[in-house]
Amino acid sequence: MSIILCEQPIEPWKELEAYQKNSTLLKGKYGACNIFTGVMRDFNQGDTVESMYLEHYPGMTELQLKHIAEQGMRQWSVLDCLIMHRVGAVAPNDTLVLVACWAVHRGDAFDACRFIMETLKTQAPFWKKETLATGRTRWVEKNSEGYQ
Amino acid sequence: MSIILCEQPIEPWKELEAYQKNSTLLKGKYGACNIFTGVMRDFNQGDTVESMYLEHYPGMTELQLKHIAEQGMRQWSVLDCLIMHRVGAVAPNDTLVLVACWAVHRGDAFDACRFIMETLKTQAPFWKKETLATGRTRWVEKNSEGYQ
Amino acid sequence: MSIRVRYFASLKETAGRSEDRIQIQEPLTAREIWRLLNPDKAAPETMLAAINMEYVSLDALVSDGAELAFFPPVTGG
Amino acid sequence: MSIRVRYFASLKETAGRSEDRIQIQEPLTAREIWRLLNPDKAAPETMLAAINMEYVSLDALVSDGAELAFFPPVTGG
Repeated sequence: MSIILCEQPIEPWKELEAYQKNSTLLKGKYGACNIFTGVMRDFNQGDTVESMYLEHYPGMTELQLKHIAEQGMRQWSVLDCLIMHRVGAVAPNDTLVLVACWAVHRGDAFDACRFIMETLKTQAPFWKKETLATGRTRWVEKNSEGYQ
Repeated sequence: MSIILCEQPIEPWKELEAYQKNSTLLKGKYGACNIFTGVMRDFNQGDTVESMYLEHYPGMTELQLKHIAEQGMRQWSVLDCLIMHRVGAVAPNDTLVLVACWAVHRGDAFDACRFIMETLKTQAPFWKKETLATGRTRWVEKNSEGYQ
Repeated sequence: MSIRVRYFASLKETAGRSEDRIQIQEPLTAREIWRLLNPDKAAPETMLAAINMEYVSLDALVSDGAELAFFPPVTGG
Repeated sequence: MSIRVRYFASLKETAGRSEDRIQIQEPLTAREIWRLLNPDKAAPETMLAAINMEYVSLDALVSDGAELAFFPPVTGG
């Protein structure tokens, strides 16, 4: 299991390739991998967003992500799990988060990845501050329920 | 939307990187991507599996995958969808299937990807024939429910 | 009426061939065509059929020029 | 008792500072400490608290040497 906070852009496909290649745990043993990537859009709540700052709580953020990953891996049969999350200044089209779960069977990979992602959204201490095209800045007050 | 049958090994991360880069549809517009990869294990039903052959029904396989992708994209708000599936001779650790769904919101990406994957498992005409370590061959008779 | 019949995966082995071409005088169902072509082999209970690459019930009538296919439950992914 | 108090995101702006260090004579709850340090600012209804980087209720007692944090609902991912 690996939890990584990144100040530099995340290249999700390169990271996944490297992680899978280096994992001795996985070779021949897993049958399913489910991956989620969350990406910064250039619009939110009807406004054009120019850039964003992702604040976090160093120490607590890593600790809470670890709790979440462990809970997901305990609740389903997950062989390995990778969580990467961007911090600091980000721009539209940047990957903000990557969650990957490897399992023997697909149900566990799907369920664990979704659980980790939903729980991260409500529990991991990150806060988004948007800079709009108008120059105005605002804190995002609440994460969406996932469908709108 | 893209549906691809591959006789050669699938490199899922390279494919995803290229697909996302080339999609004019996606840039800045999507907030979520959910991806599933199914990989050949070196064991099944208690036996060591040496290799496998994936038979399909040329024409019908592509048509049914298209139906499934369209149904998933209609049922949820999906911006783009990629399905790749291996055919022919495969070896353990090979990627057999890749399903990726891009959406504005995460719920749609997760739901559509899982729907497409589950439906593909029961509807897309592919058949697995395993060659065991003992040299014996056997048809896989039924896909698992996803958890065992 | 001319019909192309195809067999896939384990049903290709059951039938001992991958395809038939038959002429019939009147419309028959998929199940009747299996019986006609494989009189000594009961259709497996789980057998699936497609006409022109779309799934159909075994009781569907097969029309002239159609491609009929028989196969076992699918196991892709 | 010595306690480090930290503020994050919009609450850092509400408080007008990112951290306090206080000495208290007897155990207080997280909510009482907010009131003590920010007497003219009502705690937002949605405010969250953590002691030593674990989530706690605002009614949790803060012990000596603890790091107490206040922050708004999280919006990562």
